Amino acid sequence: MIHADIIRKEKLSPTVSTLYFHWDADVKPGQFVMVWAPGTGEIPMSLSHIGKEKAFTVKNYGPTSDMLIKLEPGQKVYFRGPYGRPFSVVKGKTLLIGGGSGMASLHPLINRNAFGLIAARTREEILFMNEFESGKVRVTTDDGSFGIKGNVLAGLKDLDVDAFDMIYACGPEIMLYNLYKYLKEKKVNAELSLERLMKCGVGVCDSCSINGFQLCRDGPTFTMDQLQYMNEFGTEKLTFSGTRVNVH
Amino acid sequence: MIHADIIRKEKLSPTVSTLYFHWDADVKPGQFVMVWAPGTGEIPMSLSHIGKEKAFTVKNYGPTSDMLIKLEPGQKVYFRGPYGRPFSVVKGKTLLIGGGSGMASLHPLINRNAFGLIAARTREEILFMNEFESGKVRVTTDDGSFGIKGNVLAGLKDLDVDAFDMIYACGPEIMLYNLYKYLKEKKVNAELSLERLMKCGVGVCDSCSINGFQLCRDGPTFTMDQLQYMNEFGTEKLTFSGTRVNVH
Amino acid sequence: MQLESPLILASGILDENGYTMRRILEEGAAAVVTKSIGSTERPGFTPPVVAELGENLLNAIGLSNPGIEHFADEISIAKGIRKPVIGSIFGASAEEFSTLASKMESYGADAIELNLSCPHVKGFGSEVGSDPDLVEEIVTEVKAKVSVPVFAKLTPNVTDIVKIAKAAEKADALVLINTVKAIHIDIYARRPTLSNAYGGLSGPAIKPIGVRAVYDVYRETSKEIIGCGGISNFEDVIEYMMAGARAVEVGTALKTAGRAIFDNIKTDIIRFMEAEGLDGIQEIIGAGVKR
Amino acid sequence: MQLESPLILASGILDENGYTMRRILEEGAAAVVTKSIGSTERPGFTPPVVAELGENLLNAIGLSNPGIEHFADEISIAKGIRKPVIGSIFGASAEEFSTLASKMESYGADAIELNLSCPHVKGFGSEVGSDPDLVEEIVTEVKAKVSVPVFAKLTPNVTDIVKIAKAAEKADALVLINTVKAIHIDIYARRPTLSNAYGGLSGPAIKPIGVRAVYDVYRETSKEIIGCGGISNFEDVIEYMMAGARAVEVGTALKTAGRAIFDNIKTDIIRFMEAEGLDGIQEIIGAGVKR
Ligand SMILES: Cc1cc2nc3c(=O)[nH]c(=O)nc-3n(C[C@H](O)[C@H](O)[C@H](O)COP(=O)(O)OP(=O)(O)OC[C@H]3O[C@@H](n4cnc5c(N)ncnc54)[C@H](O)[C@@H]3O)c2cc1C
Ligand SMILES: Cc1cc2nc3c(=O)[nH]c(=O)nc-3n(C[C@H](O)[C@H](O)[C@H](O)COP(=O)(O)OP(=O)(O)OC[C@H]3O[C@@H](n4cnc5c(N)ncnc54)[C@H](O)[C@@H]3O)c2cc1C
Ligand SMILES: Cc1cc2nc3c(=O)[nH]c(=O)nc-3n(C[C@H](O)[C@H](O)[C@H](O)COP(=O)(O)O)c2cc1C
Ligand SMILES: Cc1cc2nc3c(=O)[nH]c(=O)nc-3n(C[C@H](O)[C@H](O)[C@H](O)COP(=O)(O)O)c2cc1C
Ligand code: FES
Ligand code: FES
Repeated sequence: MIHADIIRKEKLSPTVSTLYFHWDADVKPGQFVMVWAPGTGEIPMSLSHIGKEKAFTVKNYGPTSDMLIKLEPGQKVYFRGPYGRPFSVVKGKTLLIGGGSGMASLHPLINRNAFGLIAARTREEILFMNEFESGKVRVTTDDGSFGIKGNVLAGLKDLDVDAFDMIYACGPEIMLYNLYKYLKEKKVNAELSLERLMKCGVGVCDSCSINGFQLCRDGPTFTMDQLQYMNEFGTEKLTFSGTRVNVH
Repeated sequence: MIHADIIRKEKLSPTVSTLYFHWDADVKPGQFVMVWAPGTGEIPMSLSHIGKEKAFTVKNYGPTSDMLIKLEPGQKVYFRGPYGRPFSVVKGKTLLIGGGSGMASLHPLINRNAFGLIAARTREEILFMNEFESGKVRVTTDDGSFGIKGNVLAGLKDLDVDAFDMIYACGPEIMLYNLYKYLKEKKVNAELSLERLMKCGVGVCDSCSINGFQLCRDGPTFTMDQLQYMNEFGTEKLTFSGTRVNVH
Repeated sequence: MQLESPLILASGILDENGYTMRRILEEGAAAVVTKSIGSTERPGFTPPVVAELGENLLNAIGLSNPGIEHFADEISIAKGIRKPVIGSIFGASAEEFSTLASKMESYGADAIELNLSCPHVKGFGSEVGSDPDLVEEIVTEVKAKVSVPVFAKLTPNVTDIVKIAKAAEKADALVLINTVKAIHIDIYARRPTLSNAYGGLSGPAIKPIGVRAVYDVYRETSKEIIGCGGISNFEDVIEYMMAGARAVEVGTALKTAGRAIFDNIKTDIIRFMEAEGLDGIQEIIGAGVKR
Repeated sequence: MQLESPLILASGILDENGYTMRRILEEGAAAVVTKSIGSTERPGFTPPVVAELGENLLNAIGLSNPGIEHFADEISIAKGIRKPVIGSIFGASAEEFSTLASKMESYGADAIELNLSCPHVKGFGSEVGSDPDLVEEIVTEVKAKVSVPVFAKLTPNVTDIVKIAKAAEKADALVLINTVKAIHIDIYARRPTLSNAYGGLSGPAIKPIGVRAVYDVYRETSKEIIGCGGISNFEDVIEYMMAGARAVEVGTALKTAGRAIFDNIKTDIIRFMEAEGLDGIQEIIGAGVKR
């Protein structure tokens, strides 16, 4: 396990905070770590900041994320990684589509060529909106409390997706699956970062697999081409015990 | 264990042969390997040739060396290493003093700046005499069948040892001990390669130690300065079982 | 059971989801063993369930499994490609094992592997598998119940593995070894890394222990043996076979080498056979054992 | 017995020759354990007696030793520096052990370590040390015979080390663990590398197994424990201590790190204590154990 002192904490929303720490490692956009809250649990977290100062942006969701979000500067974070196949970085115009805490893994890709489409349930949960250049971001909320009312697809309606050299997306599987079906019809380059239960992070336990591909090793980012052969994507997955269930 | 095919065998005397093999490793003069004769035993052997083609020169002495000397081209040698602290290589005039199969470890040091003093029991056992430049080698035999009759010291008598930038020696401990006492009086740079029982070759078993220094790791080459603090040198050693006995 | 190569995927590694097993078979494994399945659903332990110790792994997944009733689908998905799928099962009694075994057989499993060896769950695995009488009873009952081959997977965490091997004599083959009981403590967090504290050590560290078990049992019994523990390249496979194994199972190495490991090792074994002038790989079985 | 640091040289590594032990003490070890000594001279096995497996080692030295009658000199040479020398002994019966122990004591050994755990010699070591009754008898008799502290060194090659630890309850401390029984086969020579075939595995590979043994025994008994097995840096020392050890023995790591390892680890431990705000290293003993 690697350990590092938390040097700063930023509260982004009532349920989301960013924890900063020093870690001298080469991390690429889209990669993640397994973060350990001793005595509670260990969960996958994307690195939202990958410069010399690293950080993850955690949403209070259940016992482990709850424990992590309570950590204060001076306390230690424990983690292992980095793991996973990063997003392919391209020159040119990019579209970043993030749902909920999925924005965390897209954060390192924000630059002046990036256009953002942020999907949130409500106004308070919008992440990183101000980090895009002005005029280069669009927001949808489920409850219409900010931006366009509706889901990600509503936000895409009048966007010319062909105009981007690469589309990156991260969020709940159902959102990604709908996005995938929408983009499949167009001729676009896109990489989707999926989210599934992860127990080991190193490609042995099978808890994160989709059609035989391990999200923790072959993913979490997949291209449109790879996704087209995955009939489990958006339909079925295994629970913590390994029971096959529908994705929603 | 490393294994290699024997590519050539040269009989140097009735009891000594050189076995050549390919081994892509960086070996320095004075280093050795532990050579395994499966089913028989494993013994330390200096590398007498350290170019791209490696070789050891083995004297038929007991069960394992006997087995090794019987190997033929096409058969395999098994060994591990290289081990040990090499001789320090110097520019300038060198004197190589070898007793018996001790010449094997000095062989890589033979060049046009080297003067050789070869001590053998009898004419047949003289090794590598012709590899020195003409006029740059001297031989002693115990029985007087070739060269000067007597031991190494007889061969040194009228040699100006101060004239050499470095003296290298290898041979039976008693020979080295007498040489050490002789050279101690002069102001010379010398490195002596010692020989002791070696079981492990990697500095754990203690079978090769002299005053707490492991021949297989801190040696087998030692400087005059190092030797002066070793009261076991030339006097006492441990047997195969670990019983303390006199060196001779 | 016919195998196209000696290389089998070990139980508990990438074999909970039928699609994953199928992919591993497509990408080169001769057979797969499923994750160990019990009578009822078990969540297993809370993560951390693995600790990476260099190339080695410490794990306490905790026998998480959906329960035998929910496993039929995974077997049939895996069997989409015509290669053997071996159903691993765990239980606390001979009766439980034999019920599980017949279910597995009815799902289409080509063989049954009895997990008598998981080191980290109370009441199962090595607790069962270190009692020779219980082992004998379980093997006997399962053999009486199913017609597919039955493998008994044994634990190295015993004083005398030969004794257990003899107790499992009625099995068609013995799988040696499961993980070695171990612990890792995080010195900064001041607690065991795994939530369960105890775990099973796997990977290169345990290979010499596994080879020893195979060697021992090969010398002392006439049972067929499947080697397992720390295999990560063709040399390891050959070493296990020379110690007496007919086939091998590979687990932890997938962490470092990925699913391609089966194809890569196969290529290397063929090269070795050519270099050593071997006609069939069977020739080397037990060739390294001093009798 | 007072130790200036928790770092002791393990038995069988650089401790056959008194001058070597003395040098190791001079260069930083807090104490040394001698090679295990028996009643009569034993040559031990023919080389190869070690196989290098990466950073790990497989050995079957075969309890080579000059016999207790010839060992007085080595102890007195080693004791040229005023640090504890612990005499390790091996035998087949309680009587043999207690005779050896009194001899060792009379030579000036500061403590006696009972080798109940060497895994590769018939009739000695782990064959003795896996029988709880015999262990109890040996420890009891030796304790009755000598007045210096008595350590019992146990083998991990048993189903339940806690049971053996309890049998050795009268010992002043338990040393956990000795090597793990293992084999390496050379696939080109097609035979075991060691002349004895079986050997004991040591080095980093066995650390998680040793930590587990210490953890187990610490939880289940109140004995003092000396940790051993695979220690090669300060983190390993701290890990063993957090599992319950008061001191540790270091062996195989000398192969890679040389004799300087004792001084180097000592420096690192001091740095760790400062960083973690520890006043004494004792504070961490057992700190990683879940109760
Ligand atoms: C690649 C990847 C990157 C991610 N990046 C981020 C990020 O940057 N920011 C973010 O906020 N989230 C991220 N997530 C999601 C995040 O990992 C989950 O929100 C998190 O796992 C929730 O854990 P929890 O304990 O807080 O909540 P819960 O959902 O209550 O717990 C989930 C965890 O508990 C364990 N668990 C579940 N069921 C059981 C059971 N029956 N018994 C025992 N244990 C059980 C599992 O280990 C599971 O991981 C990412 C996920 C993935 C896969
Ligand atoms: C650094 C070094 C370099 C050397 N280089 C060379 C060289 O280049 N050429 C050369 O010819 N020689 C060399 N030697 C010497 C060579 O190693 C010995 O001649 C060799 O060990 C003899 O082994 P043997 O089995 O043939 O004979 P023996 O003397 O009969 O056997 C010695 C070996 O047998 C084993 N043995 C001894 N007693 C017992 C016992 N009681 N029970 C079981 N086993 C026992 C030991 O392992 C010992 O190594 C070197 C020695 C050293 C230390
Ligand atoms: C993550 C993980 C889960 C495992 N689960 C099981 C299991 O469910 N049943 C079983 O019999 N063995 C299980 N094992 C043990 C392996 O099948 C194998 O015996 C062991 O890991 C040694 O082989 P390896 O070193 O190649 O991994 C598991 C091992 C690992 C690493
Ligand atoms: C070459 C060698 C010889 C050993 N000889 C003995 C011995 O004589 N008596 C003993 O109790 N342990 C012996 N051991 C075991 C060590 O003392 C130690 O318990 C074991 O190697 C684990 O520690 P390590 O991993 O630090 O080496 C020996 C180990 C090695 C490697
Ligand atoms: S999390 Fe275990 S295989 Fe991906
Ligand atoms: S040969 Fe073993 S210490 Fe040198």
